[in-house]
Amino acid sequence: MTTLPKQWTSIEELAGDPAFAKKIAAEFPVAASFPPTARRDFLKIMAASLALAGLTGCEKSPFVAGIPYVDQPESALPGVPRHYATAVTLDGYAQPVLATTYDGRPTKLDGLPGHPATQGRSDVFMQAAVLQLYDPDRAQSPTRAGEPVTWTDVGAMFSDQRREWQKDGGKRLRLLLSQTTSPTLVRQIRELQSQFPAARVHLHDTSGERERIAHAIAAYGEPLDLHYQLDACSVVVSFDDDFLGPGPRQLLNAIKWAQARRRGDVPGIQLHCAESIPAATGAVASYRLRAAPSRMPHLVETLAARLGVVGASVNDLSAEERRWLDRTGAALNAAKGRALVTAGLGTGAQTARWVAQINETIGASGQTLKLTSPVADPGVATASLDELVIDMNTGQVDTLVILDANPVYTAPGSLDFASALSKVKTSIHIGLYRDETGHRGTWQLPLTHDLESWSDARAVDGAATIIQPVMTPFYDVRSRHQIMAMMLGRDQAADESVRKTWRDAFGESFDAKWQQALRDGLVAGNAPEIQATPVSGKIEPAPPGADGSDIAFRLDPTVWDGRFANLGWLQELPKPLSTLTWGNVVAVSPAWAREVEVENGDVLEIDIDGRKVSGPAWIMPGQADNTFGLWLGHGREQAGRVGDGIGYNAYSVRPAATPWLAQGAVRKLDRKETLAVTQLHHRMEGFDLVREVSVASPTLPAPSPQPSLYPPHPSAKNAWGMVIDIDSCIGCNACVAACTAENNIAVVGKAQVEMGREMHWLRIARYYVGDVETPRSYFQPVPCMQCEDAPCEMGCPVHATTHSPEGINQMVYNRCIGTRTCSSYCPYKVRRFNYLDYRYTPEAPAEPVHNPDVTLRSRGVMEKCTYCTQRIQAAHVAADKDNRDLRDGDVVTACQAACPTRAIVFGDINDPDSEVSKLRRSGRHYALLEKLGTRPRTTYLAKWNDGSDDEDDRT
Amino acid sequence: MTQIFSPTADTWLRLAVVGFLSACGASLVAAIGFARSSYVTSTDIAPHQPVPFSHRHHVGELGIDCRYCHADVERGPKAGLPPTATCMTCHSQIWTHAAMLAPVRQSLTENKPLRWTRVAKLPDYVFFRHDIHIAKGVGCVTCHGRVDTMPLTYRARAFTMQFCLDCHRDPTPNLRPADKITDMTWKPAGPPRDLGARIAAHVGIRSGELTHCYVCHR
Amino acid sequence: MTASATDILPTDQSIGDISRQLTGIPLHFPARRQWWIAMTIAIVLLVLFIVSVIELFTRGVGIWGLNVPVTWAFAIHNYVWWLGIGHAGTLISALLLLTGSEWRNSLNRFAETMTLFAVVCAGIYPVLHLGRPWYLYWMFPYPATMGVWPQFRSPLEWDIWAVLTYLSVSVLFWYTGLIPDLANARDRARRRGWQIFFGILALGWRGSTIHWSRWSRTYRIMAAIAVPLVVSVHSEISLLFAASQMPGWHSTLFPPYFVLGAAFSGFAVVSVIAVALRAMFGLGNLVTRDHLDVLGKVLLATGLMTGYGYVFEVVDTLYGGNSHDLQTLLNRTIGAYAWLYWGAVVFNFVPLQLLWWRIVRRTGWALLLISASVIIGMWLERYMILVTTLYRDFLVSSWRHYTPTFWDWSTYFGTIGLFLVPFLLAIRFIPVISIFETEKTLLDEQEARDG
Amino acid sequence: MADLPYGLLAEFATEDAIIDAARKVRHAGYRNIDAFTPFPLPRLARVMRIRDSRPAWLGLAGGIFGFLLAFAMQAFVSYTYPLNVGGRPLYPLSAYAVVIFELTILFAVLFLFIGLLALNRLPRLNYPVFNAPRFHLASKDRFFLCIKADDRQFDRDSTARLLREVGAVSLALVPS
Repeated sequence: MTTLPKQWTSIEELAGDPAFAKKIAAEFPVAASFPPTARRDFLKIMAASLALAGLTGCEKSPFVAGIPYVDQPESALPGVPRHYATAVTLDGYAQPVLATTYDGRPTKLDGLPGHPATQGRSDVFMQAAVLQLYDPDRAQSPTRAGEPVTWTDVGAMFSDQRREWQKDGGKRLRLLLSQTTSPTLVRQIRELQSQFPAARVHLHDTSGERERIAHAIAAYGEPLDLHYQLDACSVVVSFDDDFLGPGPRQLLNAIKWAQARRRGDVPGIQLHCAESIPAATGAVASYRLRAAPSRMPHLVETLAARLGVVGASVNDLSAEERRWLDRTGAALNAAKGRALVTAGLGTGAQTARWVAQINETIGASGQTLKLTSPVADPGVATASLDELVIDMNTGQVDTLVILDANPVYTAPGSLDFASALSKVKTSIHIGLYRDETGHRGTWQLPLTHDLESWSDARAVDGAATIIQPVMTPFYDVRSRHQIMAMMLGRDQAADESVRKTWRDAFGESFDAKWQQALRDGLVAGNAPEIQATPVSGKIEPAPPGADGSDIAFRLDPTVWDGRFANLGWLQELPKPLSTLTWGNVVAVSPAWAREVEVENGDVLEIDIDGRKVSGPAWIMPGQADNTFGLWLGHGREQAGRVGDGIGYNAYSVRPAATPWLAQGAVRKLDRKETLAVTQLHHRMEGFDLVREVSVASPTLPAPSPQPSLYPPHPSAKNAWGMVIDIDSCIGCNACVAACTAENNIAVVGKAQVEMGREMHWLRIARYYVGDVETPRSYFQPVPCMQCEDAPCEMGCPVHATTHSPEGINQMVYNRCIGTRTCSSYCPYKVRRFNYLDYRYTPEAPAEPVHNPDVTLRSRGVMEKCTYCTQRIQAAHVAADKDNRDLRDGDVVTACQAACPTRAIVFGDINDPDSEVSKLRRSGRHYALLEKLGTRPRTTYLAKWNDGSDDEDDRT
Repeated sequence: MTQIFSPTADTWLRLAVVGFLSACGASLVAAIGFARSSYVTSTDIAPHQPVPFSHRHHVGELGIDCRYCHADVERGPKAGLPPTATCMTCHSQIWTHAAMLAPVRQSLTENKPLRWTRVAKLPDYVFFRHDIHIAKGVGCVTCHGRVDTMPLTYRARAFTMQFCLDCHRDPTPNLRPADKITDMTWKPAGPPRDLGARIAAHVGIRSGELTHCYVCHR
Repeated sequence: MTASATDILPTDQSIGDISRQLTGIPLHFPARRQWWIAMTIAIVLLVLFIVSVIELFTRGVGIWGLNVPVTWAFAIHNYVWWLGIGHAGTLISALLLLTGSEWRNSLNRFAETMTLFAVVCAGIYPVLHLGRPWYLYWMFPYPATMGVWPQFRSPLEWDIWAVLTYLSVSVLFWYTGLIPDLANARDRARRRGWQIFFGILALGWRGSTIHWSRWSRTYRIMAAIAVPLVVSVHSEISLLFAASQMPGWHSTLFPPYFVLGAAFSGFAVVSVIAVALRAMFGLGNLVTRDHLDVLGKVLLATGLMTGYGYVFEVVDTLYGGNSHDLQTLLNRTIGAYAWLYWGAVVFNFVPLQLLWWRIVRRTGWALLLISASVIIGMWLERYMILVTTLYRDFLVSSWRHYTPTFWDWSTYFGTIGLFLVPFLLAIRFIPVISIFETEKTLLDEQEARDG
Repeated sequence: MADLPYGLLAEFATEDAIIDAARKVRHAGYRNIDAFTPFPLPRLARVMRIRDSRPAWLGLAGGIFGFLLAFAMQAFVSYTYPLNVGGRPLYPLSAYAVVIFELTILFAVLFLFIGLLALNRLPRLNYPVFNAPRFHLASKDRFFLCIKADDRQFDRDSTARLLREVGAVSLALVPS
């Protein structure tokens, strides 16, 4: 994968071109006549016809149809993957990707190598985007009041509307946008407003970008984006800011964090984290303080006072808080110019101002903190959702166009958007799904998926990417720009408006630059840096927390704000700390659980000024007392067959005024829910599964030699091995998601996960040590250890699992008879068994997304991590064809490619210069369960214990 | 007491025992044989094709190279069936009105692919790649047989795992110079093993590593 | 006249009576009512079994409560349990034949018959257990077009051979011993159908002296071979666990531990059957209180030896001091499945202690209840050995519980039907007690008495 | 000599009676004699000089055959498709031992059983002695001694007389 040419492929050679479409259509002439709902079956057939590998056993007939092209395009080479540079979006930000397609089917996305914002790495949302492309529950044709209509009807509707709007300059027209960074869309919105000056544009985003800007304005007096330069830091202080957690910025932050962490022989960066609800950032912190959200403003102000910020006064502190602040203040003073302080959304504007002041004092600006004008800029003045709802309720809105948003579901419960919507004469919902809003709107206009769209977007660092389609749409859908063009009274080809935007931008020699941009997946140049100073003047003391408990809202780490609720891959992805799948919980502190006698799964009722919601409890070790965590994104009603009715809907109790932190009451109901968690036991029980080194003793004791009674088997030229750096792992799950996409991992559904039958080949074991109040957390990715003396292999009675000369523990599905001996002999329990036929469950991913180089496993066979053997074989073939040896980096496993912190390194351990060999010589290197003498090929680098080992941090 | 059984009863009993035992043995042998029969391996059967295409005519008599039609064979895993356009390069000039070729012309005009019936097909869980076999000097004829003598195409070899293994264990007898890959009639001058060994050394075949499972199964 | 202390059989009966009495059971079946009641229950269970198997094969082993890490549970644990039960039959008839303990002659026939069908029940489990049972034949070496063969390092592969060998040997040993009695039944039969039935089965046995001498020789050699076989078979089964590295399994103690447990559970079942048949067919004159007494003693002895295994396992673990083994020991004794461990201890060893009293040993129903408790206890023990190791193994992150589903239970109870139906048929159609051997015993005793 | 009968069948009531009779009959020079009893009588066999140790040898042969078969089978598998299984040796004798042991025993017993039938010429459903009216008691509680007609000294009258003298309870001429 990494040996790809720097230049991928440009539009002229798109495999998703008409020739391919013709071939498909020709293979299934009926396809054209299918009603949209029958398209899924059509897709199945299509996928099957493309010789998708499956463990079908014996053929029905020995002779099957072989269907050539009528006129084969030069580009199309059956069975050979092709790669395209494009982007998918999250919260409107571009996630630049390299799309892998087989015979015109996108099957896998990876971060775009060489792009500053991804550097070839990915997160879970990027990995799952390709599955959304094939989601059978996507809106498949425009509808009016639920009845299918044609785009001609839509055109007619818009021209009628335009006549209305022209009367009063669009006074009664409202456009509700979600967060966007698309220059083309911005241009179109501008044009719309120039046509209808009286029309108003409202912005509704679920991920808190508006609050970010608001905080920036409060702190610096102007709208800004704050870009953390973690790679330039040696000390970072976070006040409930989960910057390593999921979201558009996770990737960039994690990459830079890892760079800083690996600087030098000892950890190059230390993190001090005051955290209410445990998350990735707190888990990797060297010094973690457990603090309720409402305490944050006081802590920040005190820290400011310690650092001599004028006007800052010292608040009264607990012993625990004081100890942490002492150490943190000292660390900041010692690292001026190499330090950074950040604050989360829930901590309020005052905190933001203090933080700005502190960063000014410690010389962060320009060094560790880069300021730019907002990357996500709608281009016109926008009003908030609250104002829109007021206008709707007072009947001032005739036409409401909702572009790519689902306010009926995501609007704070206090607004009751649904009833407001019913007062609007004509509401037009433009979105990927006919979701809660689409069902209530008058019109629903289906959007193309990013992978079928012509569009553009900016990454979080401001760099723009031109989004090119890697596949022709197979539903009757249009891109947002086409629909905007219709609103503007034009009917345009998919790429026309995008080309126009960039024709203006590129000026002369457009074609060359355009081609270049498509090939690179990147438009040169990004957002310019801005010098801004914090606004001076008195900072109001934080308002005393109202009575009641702190109730913090978080976006779900796997289904985000709910937009991914219908993707089985993400629903079944274990959440980073709880390993929960298929639903959300109410996180409670261990102390409270003891006091109220709550166990995991007991249903709690949350009451926020009168609005109630109930969900199962989860006791979160290390959670601040009197604090409760609610996760948004579940409890969908119109998500689709996979996402409907899973978990509870936290939006319904979310207050519009303070969307991230509220005060409320929690009580225990006498109901219990079973939670589908993939790891039931989190305490390490004194085993040395995760080992630690400290600055004092940076190397582990040398492993005791393992005498083997067996004569060594000769190794091939290459001997594959993997080293996983536990210190770098932030538990983001990107590796698991990537493995799922690459290896056709089955989605088994909630019931099966509850029974303990999830199929992930790679699990991120999560442990904690210490007391449950202030534990120390660890993430340990566990793939197959590929033991050289594998206990599993000698257990198999039919030679279904054997050892390759390259040291891979091979599992041959089509030979397996399912005795499960291998699994019961496996000390690491990394093997997964198909207890039932998981290929065609309701949750199962649509077939076309499957990787044709990997067999689909049928019922009754064992499976396990193969080190992505299909990639190894592909690399071998490529090398053998040129009659050369493999080079380090020729083979990159899916998990390795995805990992944002480069914690996973794979390669040839026979080659002393390979990266993996170097790591195996490290002082932190150890093998899991070494004493068993299984001689694993997958090994680990111990975690750095820099700080929290001294007892007084655990009080 | 009188006899319960007549003297013949013993004969019958012995016959029954012998018959039963031999029946068991026979059925075992039969089963093993059946698994190798052309019925199971579907060899020597020329399935119906939309156009009665004759490899004997095109390869044997006209001497068209395999790669002219199966163009992807050196570049990708699949050899590929010729797109209609390829057929028409000639048949737009000759046999332009042959009734036999009507489906081909129809395919072009209606832009609908021909639905050939695949003759050489492996199970889904076998990941065979043409390109690497070609690159390492395995000739077409080795697996596909003398297609230049086939009026209608059939599977010449039983594609059993044993068949693959034999060659993967010791490829040398089946290797040939790169320029003879598509040659249906080529025979090595000397003993095939000597030449094969030289070729194997030259193209760098990783002998000994070709029989482990992941080479073909994933 | 009273039987002297050494006599196991009351000597106030003629060998002719014995022939008539025992061949009478198949020929003019007594106790039809009890038999039909038992048979009805057995058939119901068998139907349950068939239904479960159909469901299993159509939907897959997922209908059971299995998961990862607990990939083995009921199927394997009942397999071990059944096989263990089977062993008693062979031990009684073979081992005691060699040691010349004459009391065995009244028990060996139905004990061996029990063995056969117990082994069948055991043998069916590895098949049901497979994820893809239709490929079972891949475990046998046959010239496949794949060119792939079975893997003889696998304990599971060993088991296949062990169980098949054990089954074949048991059948042959059982039948060899049966032939003369079949001849006897043939000669007692009056109805043509019976005559032909027994006639063919008896293969025309006529009790010729030269035949007898060859027969005795063969029978003794078979017995001599069968004894080590029994020991080896259950040692193999134990290797299924001991060959792994799992905590609580990886132990050199396992083979003897398993063999003793097997004998223990087996003798319990033999006692149950002995008491039942004795009552059912009024065999008090052949299966005497002395027999029950001996059975009780054997049960007590094997029980104590098994108990020693329990104790030593704990000692061994504490002495070894491997943290994972200790963890497993804790899980067994105070973990989520402690009820299994203590259940096994209680059912196996507490009622057993009553057998120290002669009166208890000689009371049918008491022996029956104690044996029943032992059978349950040993079932719990097999369950415990399997699950307590798997549900919490080396990596904390993979710990997970196991709960049997309805289908787990239905399959298990079904196999009891699978055992009972053929067994009831057997006692219906063949002599349940070795006629000629009891006759011989009786004759010797009578001679001893008459001097 | 079609009309030649099978022999004379004499019935005895007790074990001792038949043993004593057999001794006398042999003493009288009869060699071709057979006895039918409900259970094995080693003493009788000794008197009749009947001894056959072939079963033991058959068992041994079977054992050796099974041993070699099992070893060959397993070694062949490793030889024909050598695969690295868990880093274990290619020819793990310790692992072979199990199957070798099983097959050794299996074939020993098979040979023994088949040998038993073969040596005894069984199954033989129809046999002359079954014609004897009281022969069904031979499996119950009576003991029968038979002097075959093809014995050199056989003579209907004298032989019958002899048998009466040695205490036959009943006497029957068994037609062939």
